[in-house]
Amino acid sequence: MSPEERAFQDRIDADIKIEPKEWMPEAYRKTLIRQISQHAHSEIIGMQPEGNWITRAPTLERKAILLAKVQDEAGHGLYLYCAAETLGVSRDELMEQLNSGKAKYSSIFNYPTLTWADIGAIGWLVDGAAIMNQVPLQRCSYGPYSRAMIRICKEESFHQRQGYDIMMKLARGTPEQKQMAQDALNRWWWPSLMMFGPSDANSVHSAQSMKWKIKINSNDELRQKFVDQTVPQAEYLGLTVPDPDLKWNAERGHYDFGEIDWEEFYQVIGGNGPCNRQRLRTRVKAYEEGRWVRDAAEAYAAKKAARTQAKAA
Amino acid sequence: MSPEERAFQDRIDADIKIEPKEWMPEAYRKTLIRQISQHAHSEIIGMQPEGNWITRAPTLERKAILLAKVQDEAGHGLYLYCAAETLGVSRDELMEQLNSGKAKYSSIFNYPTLTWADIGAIGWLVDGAAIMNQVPLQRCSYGPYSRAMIRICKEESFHQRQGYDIMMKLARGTPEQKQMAQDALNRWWWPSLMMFGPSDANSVHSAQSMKWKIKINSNDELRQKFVDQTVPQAEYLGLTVPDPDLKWNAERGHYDFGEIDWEEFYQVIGGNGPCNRQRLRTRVKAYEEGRWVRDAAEAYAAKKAARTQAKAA
Amino acid sequence: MNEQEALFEYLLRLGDNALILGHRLSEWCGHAPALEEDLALANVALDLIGQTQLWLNLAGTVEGKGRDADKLAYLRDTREFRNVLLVEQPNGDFAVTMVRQLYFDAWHYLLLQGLTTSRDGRIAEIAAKALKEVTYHLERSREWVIRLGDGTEESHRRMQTALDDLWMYTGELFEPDEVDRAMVGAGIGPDVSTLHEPWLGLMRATAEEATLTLPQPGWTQRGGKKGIHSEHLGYILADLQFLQRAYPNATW
Amino acid sequence: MNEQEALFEYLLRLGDNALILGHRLSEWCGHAPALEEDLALANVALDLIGQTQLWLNLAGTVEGKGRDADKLAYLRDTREFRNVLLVEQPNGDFAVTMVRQLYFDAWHYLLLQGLTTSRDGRIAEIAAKALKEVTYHLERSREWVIRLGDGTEESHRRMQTALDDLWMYTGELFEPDEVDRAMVGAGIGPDVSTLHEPWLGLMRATAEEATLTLPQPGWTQRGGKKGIHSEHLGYILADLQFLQRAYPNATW
Repeated sequence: MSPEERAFQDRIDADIKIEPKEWMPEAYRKTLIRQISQHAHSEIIGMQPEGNWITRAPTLERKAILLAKVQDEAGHGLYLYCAAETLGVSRDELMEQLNSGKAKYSSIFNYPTLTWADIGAIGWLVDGAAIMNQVPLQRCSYGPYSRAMIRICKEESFHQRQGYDIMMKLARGTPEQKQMAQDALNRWWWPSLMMFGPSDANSVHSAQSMKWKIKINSNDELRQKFVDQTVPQAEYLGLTVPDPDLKWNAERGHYDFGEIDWEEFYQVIGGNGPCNRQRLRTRVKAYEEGRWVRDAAEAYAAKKAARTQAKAA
Repeated sequence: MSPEERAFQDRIDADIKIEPKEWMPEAYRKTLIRQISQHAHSEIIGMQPEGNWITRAPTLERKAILLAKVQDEAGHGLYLYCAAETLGVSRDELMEQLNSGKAKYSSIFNYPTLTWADIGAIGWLVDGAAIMNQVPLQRCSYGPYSRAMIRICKEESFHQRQGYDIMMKLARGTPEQKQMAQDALNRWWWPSLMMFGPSDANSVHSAQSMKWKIKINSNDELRQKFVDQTVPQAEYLGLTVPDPDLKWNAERGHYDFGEIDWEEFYQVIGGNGPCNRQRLRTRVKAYEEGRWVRDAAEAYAAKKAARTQAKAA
Repeated sequence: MNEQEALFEYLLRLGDNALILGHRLSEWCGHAPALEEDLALANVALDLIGQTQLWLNLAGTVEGKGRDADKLAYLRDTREFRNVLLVEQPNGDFAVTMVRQLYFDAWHYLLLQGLTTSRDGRIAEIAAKALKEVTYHLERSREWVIRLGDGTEESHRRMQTALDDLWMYTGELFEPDEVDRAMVGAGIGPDVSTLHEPWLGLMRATAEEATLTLPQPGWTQRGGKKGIHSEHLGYILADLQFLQRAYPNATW
Repeated sequence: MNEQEALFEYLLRLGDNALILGHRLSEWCGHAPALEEDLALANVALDLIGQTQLWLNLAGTVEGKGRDADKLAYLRDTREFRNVLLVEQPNGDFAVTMVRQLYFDAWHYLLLQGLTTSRDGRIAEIAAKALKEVTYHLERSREWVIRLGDGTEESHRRMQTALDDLWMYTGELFEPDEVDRAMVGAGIGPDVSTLHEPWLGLMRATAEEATLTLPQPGWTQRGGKKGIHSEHLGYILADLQFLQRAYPNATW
């Protein structure tokens, strides 16, 4: 380790935040860019499955809540792209990576939202899993990322409560509504567990990231925590978690749960989920169709600046 | 009158059909092309207001009937374009005239179909008025047009019965359905009366066309006939014709009816109906987006012909 | 029509305008030209949905038949909707959406201003709240129209087309009918015909700054206020109302 | 699942495939590239709607709960629909529509052929009638795919894209599940996995004549037969079912 690297690691070990203009190892920068932009992309792509129900939300209040939620996701995307930009990459570059299929985003958004209950399940399970991932990251070593996480976590926990509230209404509603809720849980449970990534044994990069404090807990730790938190919530709803192997292990003080279908996980990551192509195409279309608007806004700003300058001269 | 013109008129007076290859006055040809192509265009544009309800028809049977009806309209358009083509104008030329807004079509199709009852009202009233216009044209002097009319009239009367049947179901249905039917009658009544064209006093071209037997009855005659036929049908449905001046005139043996709002008529013809722009844009879009298909079909046919020729050689 | 019935109609118009325009704007969510616009369009849509709730709940109260905002929004068919034709027009490209918004916002702003002095305190109160929001809407749609009008050649062309295309739906906004007149008579709402000049003034100033040409007065499309809509509204309602229609006895 | 339940499911699949594909084709009405195609697409759609009625009425009879074809078509939500994913895919351009049609028609043809010898006479009878229609559908979609594949550069490119894009929805057609197996066991329907080779043969021959490249076997999208659809189906049903949902006690 070079003296610079040593000093850098010492700061991290002492829980001092790294700020944009400070020296940092190239690998730290690159890993962070990848991690933050993936997170940003996930927020952006995540707007689609939920956006799918805005025009069909069942009450005006639910519509407003959902719209506000999807709006928050756009906002989170913005914070995160800004955080990534402090590492010397532009939003346009990141968008191009997303649009070209080079960059990844959370695989969960490649599943379709088929019923209104899916909006509840996403809030409850997907945002729940996201928070589980994100809460520790509020303490991560990179200042801008840490601060973005603090803002995001506050809103996400709000979203999770709203999702749970939707599930509650359904679970206490008509038989069809209850069935809708159970069906959503059946479809979203396993993909939610997959959100924590491969099991620790197969997780690359983890050790270095943890040393750098840009990853705080291991995938399996967080997944266990999520299961432990969520199972009682499902019970409270009167819904059944679709895992025959799920049971409380008094000895461990945790729930045991069944084997994840990693084949599905890698297929969906690899582009073969139900909606991968649709999500990407929708994004690219929005981006391409918006180009003339962005160009015009830029041209106008340039004209305006020139005029101001001309006046000043 | 030249000897040719005299001979031509004699044939017409003797009820002998004029056929494509025979001599005819240029004005006869031009008037016929305009009349037949306007009729063809009306069939094509007429597919839109009814097509609007195919995906939303209330039962599978109604859906099939409506789809078949709109299909018939495409078929009528085809017969009529073919009849016009015998007069030395191509379908493409006529389509271009329609797409450019140069050619007219029946103004009635510039009104929107707002409820399912409109599908009934169009069948009953609009097709009813069309038949009233078309039945005499089965005897018109130009052979291909006359024969097209014979085929078309048979199908149209079928359509009219189906439309009336929809109205009947609604008029005998729930209070909301009955109201839907009445509302449709209210909106389609006057535009249907306008379908017969300006009153005789203001109708140009009529005298010559009648002499040529490409117009058999006057606008006002046909309109009166339509009113006389339709009012009892409305009564049978238990619906009220939206005309306070409507009453039976025993002396004339006809219904008297109120003044038509010719201002509206000329506005809609002139392009200012509720849907003129939408109808034309939809048509142009279909035509433009279909261009590559037509081009490819032509290219393929040419290749195939060349191959057959090469083989033969 | 007695005054209460006229008031009910009037409130439906206010609520339905907000509902349908909010619906259209919410269709942009996730498809906007930039993230900032996803946020901004959603903001305007949210304001409009909030206004919908206020107006339609009040409409339900005035009607006195136990219908609340949700019942009115989700259980009426097209012929009972009272929004102006302008707000139900399809989003088109961003130019169409922004011109539709400018035309509506400017009118909405002037109308709400008038409503803040309504003799009906409930209406004045909602109008005051909505006016604050709509002030921002108008500021924003003006800025975009100027920016895109005076942006690139392409954006200028698109904006001029949108300006021309939507013009015929603006006349309806300023044509008082018996409902409007009843409201003027009762001191509840302003005479919409008096809003035309200030609106035109705003439009002229905006078009000029945007280097665009304001269309000439011409034929007006009308009918929305009486429930005679374009063919677009039926499809909006099919989506909007699906769940309430498909699960009639459920609460959500 | 007992045999009757399996049969009900099986008939729903047959009916829903026809219903949803018929719906998609009917969306073309008035928008086709030429009048002849307006006629032809409507013809195919009409055949499919007719088949829907036959299959779903029989499904209702088998279920024995008093549901007829209309009730089944108009009053089930997405999760209860059993069509394959292929048929609910959006129309796209004419190339996409024609490739979707070819993929489906060829399978449909082979399946119906198998069903004509069903031990269930009602099914054999419907299949025989439908087979006649579908023979024409297949002929027509083959012709179009060849014509457009071997037409212009543009049409070739569009067709190749469509061929590639829809390929992943074809696997589901040939994957038997417990319902299919129960029907094979009962002598009611053919083993769909045995249809794959003949289907591929047809596709290869067509692609060759069309100068197109048949995609390689790859990932398969599945779920439709179990009611797990794409996000498109919900919007189809919102339109399809609007009137029946909005006016629950009416007859039409």
